[in-house]
Amino acid sequence: MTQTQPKPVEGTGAFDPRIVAFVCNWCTYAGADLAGTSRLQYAPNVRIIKLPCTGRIDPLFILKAFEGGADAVLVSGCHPGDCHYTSGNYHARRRWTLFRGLLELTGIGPERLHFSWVSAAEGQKFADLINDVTEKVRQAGPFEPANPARRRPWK
Amino acid sequence: MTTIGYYPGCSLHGTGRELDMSIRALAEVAGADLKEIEDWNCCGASAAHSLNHDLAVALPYRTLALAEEQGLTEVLAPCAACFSRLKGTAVRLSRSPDLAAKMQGITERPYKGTVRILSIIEFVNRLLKEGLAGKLTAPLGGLKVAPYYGCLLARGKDIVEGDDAEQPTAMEAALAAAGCAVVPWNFAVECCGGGFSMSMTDAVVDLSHAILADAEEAGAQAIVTGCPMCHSNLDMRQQTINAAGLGPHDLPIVYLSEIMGLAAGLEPERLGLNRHFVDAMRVAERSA
Amino acid sequence: MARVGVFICHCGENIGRTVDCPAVAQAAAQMPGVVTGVDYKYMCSDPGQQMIKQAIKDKKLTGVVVAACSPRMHEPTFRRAAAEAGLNPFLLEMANLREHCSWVHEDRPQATRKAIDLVRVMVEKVKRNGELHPISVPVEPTALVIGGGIAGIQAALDIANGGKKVILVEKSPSLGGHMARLSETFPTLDCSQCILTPRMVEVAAHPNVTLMTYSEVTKVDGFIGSFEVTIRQKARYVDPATCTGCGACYQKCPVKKIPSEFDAALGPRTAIYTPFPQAVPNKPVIDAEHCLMLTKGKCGVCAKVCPTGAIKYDDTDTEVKVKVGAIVVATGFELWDHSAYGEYGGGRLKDVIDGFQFERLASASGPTVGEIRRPSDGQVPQTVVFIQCCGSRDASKGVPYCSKICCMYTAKHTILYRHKVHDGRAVVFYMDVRAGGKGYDEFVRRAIETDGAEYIRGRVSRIYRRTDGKLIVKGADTLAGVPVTIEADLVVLADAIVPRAGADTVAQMLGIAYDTNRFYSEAHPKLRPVETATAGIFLAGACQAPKDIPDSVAQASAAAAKVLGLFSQPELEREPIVARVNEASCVHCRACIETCPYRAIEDFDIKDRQGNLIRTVARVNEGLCQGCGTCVAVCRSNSIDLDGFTDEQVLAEIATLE
Amino acid sequence: MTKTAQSTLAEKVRQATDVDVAECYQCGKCTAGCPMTRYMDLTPSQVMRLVQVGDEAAVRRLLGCRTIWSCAGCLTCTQRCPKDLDPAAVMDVLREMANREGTVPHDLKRVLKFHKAFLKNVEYAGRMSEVPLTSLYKMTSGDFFSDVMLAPAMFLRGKLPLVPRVIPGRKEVRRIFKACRHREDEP
Repeated sequence: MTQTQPKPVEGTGAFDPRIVAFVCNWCTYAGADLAGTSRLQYAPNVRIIKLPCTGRIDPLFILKAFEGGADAVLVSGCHPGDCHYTSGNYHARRRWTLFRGLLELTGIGPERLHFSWVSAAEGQKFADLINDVTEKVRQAGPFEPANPARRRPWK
Repeated sequence: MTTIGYYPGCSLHGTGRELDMSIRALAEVAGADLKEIEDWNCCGASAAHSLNHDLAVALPYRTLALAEEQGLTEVLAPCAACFSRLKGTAVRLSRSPDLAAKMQGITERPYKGTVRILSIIEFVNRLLKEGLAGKLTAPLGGLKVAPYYGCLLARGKDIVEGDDAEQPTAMEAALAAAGCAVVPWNFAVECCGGGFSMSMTDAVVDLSHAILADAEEAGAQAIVTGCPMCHSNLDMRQQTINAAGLGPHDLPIVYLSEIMGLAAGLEPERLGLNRHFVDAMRVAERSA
Repeated sequence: MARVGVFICHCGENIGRTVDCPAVAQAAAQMPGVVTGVDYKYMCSDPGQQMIKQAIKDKKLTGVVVAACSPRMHEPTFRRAAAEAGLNPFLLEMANLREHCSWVHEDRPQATRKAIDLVRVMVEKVKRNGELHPISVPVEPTALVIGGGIAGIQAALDIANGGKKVILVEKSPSLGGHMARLSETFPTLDCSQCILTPRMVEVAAHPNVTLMTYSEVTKVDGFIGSFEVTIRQKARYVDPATCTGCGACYQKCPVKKIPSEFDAALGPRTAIYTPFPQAVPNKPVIDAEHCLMLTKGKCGVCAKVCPTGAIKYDDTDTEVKVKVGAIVVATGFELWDHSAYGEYGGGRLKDVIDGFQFERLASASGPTVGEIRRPSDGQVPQTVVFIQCCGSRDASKGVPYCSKICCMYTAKHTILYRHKVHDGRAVVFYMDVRAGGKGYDEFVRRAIETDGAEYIRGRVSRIYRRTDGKLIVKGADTLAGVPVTIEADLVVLADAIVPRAGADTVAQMLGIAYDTNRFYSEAHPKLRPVETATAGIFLAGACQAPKDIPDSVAQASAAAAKVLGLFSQPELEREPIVARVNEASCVHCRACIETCPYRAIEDFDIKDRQGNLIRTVARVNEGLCQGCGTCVAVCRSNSIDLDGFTDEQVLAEIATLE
Repeated sequence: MTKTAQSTLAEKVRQATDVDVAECYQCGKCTAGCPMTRYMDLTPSQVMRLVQVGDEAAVRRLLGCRTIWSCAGCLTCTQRCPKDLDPAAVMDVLREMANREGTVPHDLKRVLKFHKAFLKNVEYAGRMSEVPLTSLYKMTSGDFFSDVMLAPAMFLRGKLPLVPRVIPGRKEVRRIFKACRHREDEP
């Protein structure tokens, strides 16, 4: 759909990255809410997908996001020790260390997969995070998979 | 033998002469090689940043650029004012590429930002670590001293590092090593009137009097300073203060480098102690 | 075939200002499976809800997306509405157009584009939602109250008087908290001890209250209705059962010079001690760090003089596990350490004291039995300078916020001082006087007009001690536009109110949020001020923000009311977000069983009619499962899924972003 | 969101110093700690306040005040500001403006003259030397007789070298002065 196609940012000629964020319901989603109630402005490039916990995130989701044409994926949940489910974010983290390496093989550089802890109290951190990731991805340019055939075009 | 760049600054050839003498002498005994920056220019002092903020940065910038060009990575600026201007400029340049570019335009000189500026206190502590400590053969026998930091050796965010701006202690280790007893006092970071020595003498007289009075109150036998401006206000102006009916004061004002020099057994004349307005030779007598 | 209705809320101007709501509604109407897309000014209002209910009935909707504020705000509201219209509430989802879009973006086209994406995500999800039915879990009708200050005492009493059991845990040897240390209280000047100690006795004696002093909560597991709490009781070295509190032990204890915590280090205490004479329980404990017997193995005087043989040098810490249905956190505050203010002497000047130290000097039970005498030489100070906002409203060295109570207690201090030292001078340096509260401003005016306190508007830049012992205070009078120097005999700093040391670790243990200043976060700043975002955990007192006594008591009673409400039914309904195992495909690799943080997945033997084991699979215990979904992500045979967040749903959400 | 300065003056100050006077809540700690207040007609906190106000009257009072010329640059205010503002830097900017506008109070011209004499000296020689500086200062300020007693004493102590210090690179230094002066005149 036209509304969702990547288009240059007004003013600049730079490309407008598309970032998919998988966030947990208890910390980062609430942190994003706080950024809202505090009226903190940040880049409109992120689309949040809410999950109960980062522990729920299946590596498949991330691959699908890239396959679907995301330029970057952000995974964000509770700080260590703060997990609403006591240990879900640990399981998540353990998986990432493994998964990151595998991604490299598929030609997805670390600059495209970001992890961060944002608590319910960290509205500012969330806003900064989104701006920071958006900027990094803008530097990195659009995501071109090693095997373009694997990537479906924007609808 | 470490090589350290040297920026005497204007006053060290005149009013601050004994600071220059004692620094050089001290470096020699400590086996440090001071290399004066060739063709260095005045830092602009308070005059420049009062009247023209570009000039206030451009003048130190040129000196920094020269030091870099002459391959110096560390530069000692014994004068507290020069130190504050040079380091302040270095800090601002490192923060703002725009400013750096602007200055490169004005001075037509490149500066990559590789020069680190040392204060007299940092310099002395450095020498102590690198062997001076072992050479302090003539300690000052418990001479009661009030370490005076004034403004520019205590304050200035990111300029003075690793010390508490309100209750500084950076001089204390060195003074103890030199066999001095540091007396606790209240005016260690009060202002002496600084650059107003000539233009607002009355202010300098008031402020310097208060500092001398508190040091005497605390039982100090001498005030130790690292700043030629403070020194001339407290030493040279002491008679003016007495003449104004304040005091009377009779308190030697000595440079940190002079104290260290004495403790290292150097003869007082070589350190310039005979050039003070208020007799400082009596301090020398304490060193055994 | 799905029939989804999409309802876009303008939230007055909040969303409409930056998001083109009609455009979003139109775009939504075009989305596959959507049969109606409308926008309205206030969806949460009664007409707004009616609009949704009507559409559910008329258009036979199978799913609803409300695009409005954060689901944390109004999801319950809209799901209730859906249910009333006969739609399973879990067939309604919310797209967050306010907090996540209109409030954080300025560019209208971009915000509108994002809003449409957010709606599409939820449309695709809701199409795949299944009907879910709330799970009811039993409620353990016992409350845990953490903290034995006035807030904790009040909450415990209210819950106990409501007929429910309470476990009240206090870290120190006695109840009472800070309030027990105060001399008199503003704005009525009634004696703090006189109003507090009866409450302390009442709560300790209450049949529904289990009091655990000298104890700390070390572990909290479980969830609303059934938390499992581990409490460590520190060794008292005195058997409370046999001790009669006669006090022979601490009268004879040879270690007498330990600075008393209760007297803010202005007075000494012994190694075996009760913090103060009115302590509850009034039974001493031994301070193991200082006791000669416990450190050097010689002394034993207290054991010799104890008439009941209650001294037990071999006592050890013990742990107890309890099950509670709700938790009230009342861990309170402490004073900011003003040694960060080098310009005020960096904590090295004996006669520069904090508010609590002045309270102890003014208190009849204090080290000077109520006479104002300065610590350095015991002289009665003729000039006392009070400095407000010490560390407060100071982002540079202290804390950025206003500590709220200092204006009032400083005014109280000046009055107490003037009542005790009639010819004394009380000078206050302030930036603003914040005396909002019943009778508060009158109280401050009284201090100035009747009791002659001198108020000077300006901060103090420096304090130093002259050799004659005078404290030179260099301040400013910004109203007169002049600097002011005062020669004082005593300076009282109104230090900022900060959360208890370790408040953050307690929060992590409880799984509740705290703000950048480490104060605990309420679930909603206006509408849910005593709940935390974690169900079943409530807040009372200064652990949530600086508060005076009336505010703390009010919040404590509010928290108690919430607890009693929760305990009013034997069971409570929980969101049915739980994992399910597809037993047909489960290969029993046990990966889920090992990862589940709640031990909610068990082995289950499938048997034939004769009871012969066919095979073993994993099975989820609905009651224990909290729905984190970790098991789903680790399942190697894709045999577990999470209701409400199934792989199908999430993948559909991702697909929309292409 | 982009902040809007309270006044044009405030905006100028922010551009030159990064100090946003809107952050000043007038606690007065700068005034309380300033060693020079007794030589000032406005307290440092009043200076900050007037920059906030920034209307014509405020600008007139600021550029004509004694305070900015009495600031010793000791940084006590800056060091202790609970809002991490930099009043000392604000004084610098205002001094620069006052100098440009020529609004220095008559009896304080000597402070200005000292600064100017100092810079003239440096512009000519690349370094400052006491003798030319003092003589130049005394000529321009007309304050001939102060300190005459000090001179011989200084000379005797070798603290008054009569030969002025001149550096090889003085031409370059002059060019730098010129470049900066040029910028100074920019609107």
